[in-house]
Amino acid sequence: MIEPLLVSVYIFVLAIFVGFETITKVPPLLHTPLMSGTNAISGITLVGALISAGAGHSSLSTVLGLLAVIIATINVVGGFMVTDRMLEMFKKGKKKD
Amino acid sequence: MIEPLLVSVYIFVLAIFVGFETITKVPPLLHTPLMSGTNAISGITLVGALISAGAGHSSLSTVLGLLAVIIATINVVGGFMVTDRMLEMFKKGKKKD
Amino acid sequence: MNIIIALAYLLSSILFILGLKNLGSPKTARRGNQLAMSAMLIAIIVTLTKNEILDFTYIIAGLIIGSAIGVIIARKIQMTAMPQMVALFNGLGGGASALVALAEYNRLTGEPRIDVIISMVVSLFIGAVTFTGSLVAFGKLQGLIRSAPVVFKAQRFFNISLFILFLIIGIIVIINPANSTGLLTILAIALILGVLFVMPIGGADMPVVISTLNSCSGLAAAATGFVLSNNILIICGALVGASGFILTRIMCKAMNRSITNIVFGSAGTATTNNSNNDKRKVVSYTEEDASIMLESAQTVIIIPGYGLAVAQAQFALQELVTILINKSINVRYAIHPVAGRMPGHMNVLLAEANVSYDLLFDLGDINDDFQNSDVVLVVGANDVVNPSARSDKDSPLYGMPILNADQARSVIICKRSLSPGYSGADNDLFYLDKTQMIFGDAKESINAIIKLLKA
Amino acid sequence: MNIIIALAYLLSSILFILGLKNLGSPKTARRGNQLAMSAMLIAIIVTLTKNEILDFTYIIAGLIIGSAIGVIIARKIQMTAMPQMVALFNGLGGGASALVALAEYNRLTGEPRIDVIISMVVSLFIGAVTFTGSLVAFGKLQGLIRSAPVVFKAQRFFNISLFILFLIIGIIVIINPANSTGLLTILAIALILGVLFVMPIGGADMPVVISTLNSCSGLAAAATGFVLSNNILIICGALVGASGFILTRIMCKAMNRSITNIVFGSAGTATTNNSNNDKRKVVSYTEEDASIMLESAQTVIIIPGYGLAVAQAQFALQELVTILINKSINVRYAIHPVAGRMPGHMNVLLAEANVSYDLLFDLGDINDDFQNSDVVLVVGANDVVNPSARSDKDSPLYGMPILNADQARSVIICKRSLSPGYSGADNDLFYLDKTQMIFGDAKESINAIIKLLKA
Amino acid sequence: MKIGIPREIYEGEKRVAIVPKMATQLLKEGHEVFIEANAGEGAYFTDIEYDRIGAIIVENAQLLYSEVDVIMKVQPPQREEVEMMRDSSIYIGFLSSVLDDEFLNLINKKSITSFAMEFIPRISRSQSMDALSSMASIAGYRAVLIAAQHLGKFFPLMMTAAGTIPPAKVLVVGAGVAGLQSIATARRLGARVEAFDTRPAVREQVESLGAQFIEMELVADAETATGYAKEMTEEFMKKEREIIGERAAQNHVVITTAQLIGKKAPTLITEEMVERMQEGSVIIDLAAEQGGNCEITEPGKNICRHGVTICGVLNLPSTLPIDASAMYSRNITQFFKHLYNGENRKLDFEDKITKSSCVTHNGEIVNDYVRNAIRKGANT
Amino acid sequence: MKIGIPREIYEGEKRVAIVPKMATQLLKEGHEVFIEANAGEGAYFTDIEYDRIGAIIVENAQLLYSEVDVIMKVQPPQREEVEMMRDSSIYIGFLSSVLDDEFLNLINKKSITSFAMEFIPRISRSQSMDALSSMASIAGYRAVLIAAQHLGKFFPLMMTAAGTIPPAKVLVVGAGVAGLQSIATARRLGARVEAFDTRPAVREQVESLGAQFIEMELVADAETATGYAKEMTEEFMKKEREIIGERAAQNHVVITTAQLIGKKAPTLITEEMVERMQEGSVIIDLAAEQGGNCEITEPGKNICRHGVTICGVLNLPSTLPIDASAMYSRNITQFFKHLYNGENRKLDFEDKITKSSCVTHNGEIVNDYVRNAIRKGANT
Ligand SMILES: NC(=O)c1ccc[n+]([C@@H]2O[C@H](COP(=O)([O-])OP(=O)(O)OC[C@H]3O[C@@H](n4cnc5c(N)ncnc54)[C@H](OP(=O)(O)O)[C@@H]3O)[C@@H](O)[C@H]2O)c1
Ligand SMILES: NC(=O)c1ccc[n+]([C@@H]2O[C@H](COP(=O)([O-])OP(=O)(O)OC[C@H]3O[C@@H](n4cnc5c(N)ncnc54)[C@H](OP(=O)(O)O)[C@@H]3O)[C@@H](O)[C@H]2O)c1
Ligand SMILES: NC(=O)c1ccc[n+]([C@@H]2O[C@H](COP(=O)([O-])OP(=O)(O)OC[C@H]3O[C@@H](n4cnc5c(N)ncnc54)[C@H](O)[C@@H]3O)[C@@H](O)[C@H]2O)c1
Ligand SMILES: NC(=O)c1ccc[n+]([C@@H]2O[C@H](COP(=O)([O-])OP(=O)(O)OC[C@H]3O[C@@H](n4cnc5c(N)ncnc54)[C@H](O)[C@@H]3O)[C@@H](O)[C@H]2O)c1
Repeated sequence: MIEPLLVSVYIFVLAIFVGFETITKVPPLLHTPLMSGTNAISGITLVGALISAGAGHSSLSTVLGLLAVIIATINVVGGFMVTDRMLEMFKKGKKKD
Repeated sequence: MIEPLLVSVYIFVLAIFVGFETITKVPPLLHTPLMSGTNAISGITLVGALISAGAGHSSLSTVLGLLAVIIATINVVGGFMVTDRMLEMFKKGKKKD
Repeated sequence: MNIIIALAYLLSSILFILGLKNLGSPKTARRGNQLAMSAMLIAIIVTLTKNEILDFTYIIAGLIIGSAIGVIIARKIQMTAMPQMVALFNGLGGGASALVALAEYNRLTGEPRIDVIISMVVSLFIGAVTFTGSLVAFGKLQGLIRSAPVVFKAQRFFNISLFILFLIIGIIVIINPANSTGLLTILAIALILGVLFVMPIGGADMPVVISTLNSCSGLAAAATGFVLSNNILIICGALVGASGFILTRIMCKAMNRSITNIVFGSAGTATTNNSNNDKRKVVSYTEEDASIMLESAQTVIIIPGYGLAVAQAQFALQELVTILINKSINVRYAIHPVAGRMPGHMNVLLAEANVSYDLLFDLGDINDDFQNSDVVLVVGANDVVNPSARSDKDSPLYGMPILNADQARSVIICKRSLSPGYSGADNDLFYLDKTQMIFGDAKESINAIIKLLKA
Repeated sequence: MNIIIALAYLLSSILFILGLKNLGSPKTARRGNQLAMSAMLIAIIVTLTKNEILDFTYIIAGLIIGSAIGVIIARKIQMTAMPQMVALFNGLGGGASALVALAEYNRLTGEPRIDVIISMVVSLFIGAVTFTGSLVAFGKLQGLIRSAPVVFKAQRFFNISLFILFLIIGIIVIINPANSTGLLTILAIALILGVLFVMPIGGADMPVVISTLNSCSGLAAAATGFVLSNNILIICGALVGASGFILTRIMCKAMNRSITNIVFGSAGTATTNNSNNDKRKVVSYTEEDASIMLESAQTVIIIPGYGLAVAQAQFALQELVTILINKSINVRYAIHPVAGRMPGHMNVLLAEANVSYDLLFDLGDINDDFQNSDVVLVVGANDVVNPSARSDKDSPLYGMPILNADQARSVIICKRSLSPGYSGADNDLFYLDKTQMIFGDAKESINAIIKLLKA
Repeated sequence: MKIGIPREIYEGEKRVAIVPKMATQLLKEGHEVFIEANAGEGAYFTDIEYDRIGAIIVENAQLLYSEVDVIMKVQPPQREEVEMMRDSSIYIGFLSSVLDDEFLNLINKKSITSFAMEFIPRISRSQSMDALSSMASIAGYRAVLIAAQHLGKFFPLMMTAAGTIPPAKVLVVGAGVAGLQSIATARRLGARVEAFDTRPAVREQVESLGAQFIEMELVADAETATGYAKEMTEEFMKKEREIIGERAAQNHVVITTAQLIGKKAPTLITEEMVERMQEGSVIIDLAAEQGGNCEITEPGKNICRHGVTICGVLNLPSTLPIDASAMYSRNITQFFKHLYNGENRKLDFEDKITKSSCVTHNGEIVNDYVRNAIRKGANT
Repeated sequence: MKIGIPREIYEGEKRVAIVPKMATQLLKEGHEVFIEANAGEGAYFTDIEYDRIGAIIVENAQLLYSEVDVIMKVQPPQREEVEMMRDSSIYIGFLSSVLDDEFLNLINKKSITSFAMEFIPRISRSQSMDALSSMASIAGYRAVLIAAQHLGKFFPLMMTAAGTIPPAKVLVVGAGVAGLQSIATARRLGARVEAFDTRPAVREQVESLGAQFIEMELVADAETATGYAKEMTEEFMKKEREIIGERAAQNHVVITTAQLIGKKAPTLITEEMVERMQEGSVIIDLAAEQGGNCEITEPGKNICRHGVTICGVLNLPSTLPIDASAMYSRNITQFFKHLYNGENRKLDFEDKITKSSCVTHNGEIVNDYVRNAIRKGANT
């Protein structure tokens, strides 16, 4: 029963490589937006939270899951929106005319 | 019984991304060595050939496997060596002194 | 059905990767963010259709409450408060991972797989550290906590001890998954460690800390993925973990500091009183910032000085100007009458570089235009832009007319250090908020900017 | 045991990725190749220890024979024959994939999984196409087959029909895996298609074809991986498939052609007699080649001409020279007495760019040094390096002393086109094998080279 | 105030103290400007131009002097000019070369308030009044043109079908304002330039213009507080001459600008050194006015010795009259504005610039430097 | 052969036909070189130098002429010089300006083989012999220096504490070899330069030197096969003068170089146009020798009209004697080597260069162009 773990490890390693390679040279002005954007992406844990919250096992799990859903959603929604706001401002500065 | 396939697909897609990202800007002088090197890498099919040849089922399979092992080995061994020769020459041109 | 879900997850993963890629370049960043958004949407919808989910009540409630709060915060927040917002969100992400780990632990039945239990412990630990760490960072940036490093004696030793404690208990829990006290202890240790980790770090280094924590929250998500055997969590988590790591490194390089220096710089050395006092602060920027500033400007004024001659940077400078002009930016040179060391020094230099005379303006002709210009690029000039000449009767420069660089929207100054010019007078311009100092030989700096603009 | 194998495979995959990455940059290419080698070694050893393997006789025999042949070929082959070697090896790789697919098919028992059967068909087809395609490419390059495009009427139509036939039979086989005739038909179709695919393509385009086939052989390996559910095959295959694709695109761009143009350019259009005749051939190189040439040179001589003045490239050129000098390359300017359009034209220009006089040499002083110089960079000069001045009595230039650029080991020429200079005489220098033409405005070309050298 | 611009009577002087553009400025400030007829002629400024902008053309000097409160001039006033000045009037212009006992008595008798342009201190805010710098800058530029005119060679390197002509080599001794400008101009023309100065700070400046600095052990405190060079020891001078002699023999053009404020210029080139130079070489001695840096310089003459042309150039700024007038007149205008800028146009002797530059006021010598020099002169 | 270098007797001529370096080359080829005493003096080449390399110093011209086979000169020979030449000797040097019936008869009587440097065709392989180009190049350089000397303004832009001095504006009319060199030199000195020429090919060349080309409808076939400019129609000239007049009024310096081979120079600047120019402007008329491009040019004199200085400069190359001699002597040496390069040093009249440049040979006019011109002259 070790197989699934190994597969996960493969996927993990490959994804790490993809992550390393995609971000190479980021100008400092983009640091904050990029951080904010990846932060929103890491809100993917929401998917986990949904599964937990929806599993409907013990009530404790459900409550924990609910809490997790709420804060993960804040992370995702807020994160993406804030990132977009920053980038929008950036765009404007660029093409004022 | 579809799961393993899906996992393979995941791995395939991620590896494709890694492949896309790793090679970005190659100077023309490196084109041939790079081609030769990746060609040697694609000789990984040797691993498959080994499994086929070693499976010891029907004799036809074994013969086919043996053939596969031979030509895959040529590909791998020859490919890596030729690449190395090319790259070595290139290095020399660089530091003649 | 399962295939479709798996394929949808795969699609979502691909979109996440593309989104992340696009986020890294100024021109595509916004599209990248939108790609990531749709990826997230797909992932959520797919998850909701999954047959693992039995009860939607809490989910819907959670989603609505969370979205509402998220939208409100995102709308209300001031642009200047962005960094603390990112810190806050990041903390929530980490917290969510920790909570999911707890919930899943609670759901455990029978003898769980060892990899699941390991993942759970990791997820819980990293998530919790990220949670309190980010909250402290938020507090520091928001001014709720003293921004200066807070350090107590032997803190480093204490931190390490705590970490070892975590390892021990972790192993115990892994061996005996039923040991829920152990798990809660781990939670407690993680929460404390998060606080201790960030408290000693000064406000100025917070961005790096947040980036590190961001990378951590990615890893926590990946760990959660291991717990749930969910590929998309693993992929996204790994992506964020890796890219966050790279970003941290990039940021450290931009600040010219190493990550260990930041994290362990003051921790455990309570004796040193890290001088983050309110002295005049100079922000050292990189050529990348300068290139972006210049590229997004409409009017740029260039002020050359003696340093341009010393660096013999006139050719590079003119190349830069040509590039900017080709991007239809309005670029002019402002020549101060006594810039350099002899009358007409700048003219000789710029003539060498074949600068068209039409681009040169003298003090009288251009001084009123500074207030309407987006960027002033000062290259090796100092005295001629020193505002103390206007008001400070004790300055050796007092009474000399100067170029009003300080009136521009932003100022980029290329010089090697903070040392004064010919007159020996210190220059307030360097310390303005809108000033970006780029330290280094002018020629090298300009060449670096050119390279970036051409990329 | 299985874990160890899986982890070893993982390690091997990581090494392959790192190897590939390093292969892409001149400085690390050799290390990259070595990394890939060790990755391969690990993969092979791991496979051999796998309990799937029951009988080692054939394996050992195969490995020994294969290695022997590989070593001999790799040792004996001449450097100039490299491209056809790569083609040959590539064909073997494809062939191996096809053989494995056949062997596995033969080994099939019971009702096979549909994905296995699909993978098998794909692997067989791609492998076989790669096999014959590569062999034809080899033949063309080696001169065994006419290098000129071989085309017959309606070939494109025929190819498409064959492909559709393959799809139909493929579906039949997938539905009824026991249909071995179908599989063999697919094999036959694939072998024919490989030949037909490459025959119409001219010798000059072979590198692109080989690269495409290389990418295909990667995909074939990946398909084999699907057949065997073997992750390392999938990963490596995908890596090679993707990077081969990128490389193909890069090569097409370098040759200024599109891949469709190459593949379908002449196929099916038997009427056009693609003019790959033996007329004098000019090879257009890129700034990347030039930058590598320059970087690996020890002595560089620069010959400026009137085009330098027209392009106003003197500043860029001097920047380039400075960069090269900083890399401790011996760089000099050779100034022809009548370069430009007035006496001393080059001197005025180079003085503008502040070129030190010590770098300037006149014809008499430098003409004997060309034969000992690695690279001559000709920037916008033409008549002054035209060898016809030496020997061709009919040339308007006959009798004028010229700079012996043609005696250098290699020549890089930056100009916009093949058009002649002031005298109107055609220049044989452009057509030499050692000459690299870089077409475009001199300033832009030089700037591009600078950018690459700085990167 | 009533400002008067007489025509310069000094021989060969073509400059004018106020050009029409600056006259306009003065008029705007509420002054009246009187100008002697044809005063701008040498610099191609016609009376018509002055008239057009509202200056008053005065037929002759006598009339002008009797009319105005302030006299602005380029060259120091000659005796007859001082005599024409009104009592208690103000003089602004160059002055130091005529400052002797007799002259001072003369102007003090008339209670003339006099300002010497030379004495404006070299501080940051006075740079726009610094006529020494602006005129030195012209001299440096002109020196190179004169050298190029006398040298039978190209300045730039020329690689032509008729052979390669190596660039002229130029040695600049003394890299002050004039020297630096010479370096810049010679470099513009394509010459190889090397330079020497006693002040160590100059090295970087010379190099920033693309010239070579000649190595020699320099003297750390070669500079006075005001930026001028100090006099060197005889031992140092000997060593310096050795090095210069050696370099001069390698160069085609030597431009010397070494000056010591208020002293005879140091002798840097002896006849023996001239003899060692190449035939056809040229020496431009910008210090000719102060006796010359070359031993055999004859101020105001071009002589040829040992195949070397030695130009003892005088008053170079006057050979570029249009721009020299423009610059000088801007300097003097700024200076005047600074002096009389208060509400009631009163002098502020607290101010460093006013204090340093004023020579006489209310019938007395107010300048410490001049007073000391006169006293010393009286003692010996 | 015995090669003789007389001292130039033309007034003001400072060049010498062969400098020591080239004499060495000739000696190496097995020739003997005779040189009149002090022949190199004007260009600072001493007899000692010639002596050292093995040339023979001859006391006076009479002796020299009687001794040698080949005479190499710069200026065309004057009557007394021809008379001194030996029968059947060879003359190489400039010639065209003295080529009239009388002169030709004189040298033909003596059967002198004469070569005119001016007639060397402008083909690629003759570029090293092209003295017109090398001397024009010197003239172009010199013209700018003279302009800078006469202009009362800086050439470069100067932004100084004493105000911003705008750069001088220079207009170059005729962008042949001399014109291009003027453009380059003026640009080196920092002036703003614009230029005009009738040949369309010149536009790119002017721009390649960083100057502006003045727009005007150009004439496609303004060029002869040999690269010289053709004469224009009167209508075109009128339009050209209009444009030049307008531009000249905007510029401080005008340098004219327009020449038509073998004809009087075209009049491009009329007195009325001079009047419209700014006071203090300078015109350098390089075509003064051919009558001048400016109507009021007085060849050999600097005159001042309407506030404009007009320099009718003559023989500029002689004002840069060192380099001019070096270049000319390289040209003539290459030419001589080309003429007499065979085994037995015989002329090859099949060769284009020999054929075009030879004027008389064996007592006859062998040059088509000269023959036609003489015949035409005889007809009218
Ligand atoms: N124009 C004249 O006629 C004249 C004559 C004499 C004096 N002055 C005086 O000179 C001053 C001129 O002002 P300014 O602003 O031109 O010069 P400045 O005030 O002297 O400042 C020049 C600056 O350039 C920087 N620098 C030097 N080398 C450099 C390099 N390689 N790369 C980058 N930066 C370099 C120096 O800072 P770092 O060391 O930190 O790099 C220095 O602060 C005025 O005070 C003026 O009064 C002028
Ligand atoms: N020096 C003199 O005194 C003088 C005077 C008159 C004539 N000439 C004659 O001029 C010729 C000089 O030889 P040369 O080799 O210097 O020049 P050239 O033979 O005229 O060749 C110049 C080359 O530069 C290229 N070019 C033009 N613009 C360019 C740009 N923007 N970027 C890149 N390349 C550019 C042109 O090719 P593309 O169009 O393909 O780009 C052209 O072939 C000789 O034949 C000489 O006899 C010299
Ligand atoms: N306000 C200001 O900031 C300001 C304005 C103008 C000039 N200055 C400074 O004042 C300095 C002097 O300027 P100047 O041109 O009026 O000086 P100057 O005319 O008095 O002297 C010319 C040069 O000769 C040099 N010299 C003297 N004796 C020498 C010797 N024996 N050998 C070699 N060189 C010798 C001096 O060092 C000086 O550089 C300048 O370098 C400049 O930096 C400052
Ligand atoms: N062998 C060679 O390749 C070679 C050598 C030297 C010169 N050339 C060519 O020959 C050309 C002529 O050279 P040059 O300097 O001896 O010419 P030049 O001295 O005969 O004339 C000078 C210039 O005046 C111009 N001109 C004539 N009439 C004019 C008018 N009405 N208005 C304006 N301009 C007028 C001419 O076009 C020419 O450019 C040069 O441009 C050069 O390209 C070629």
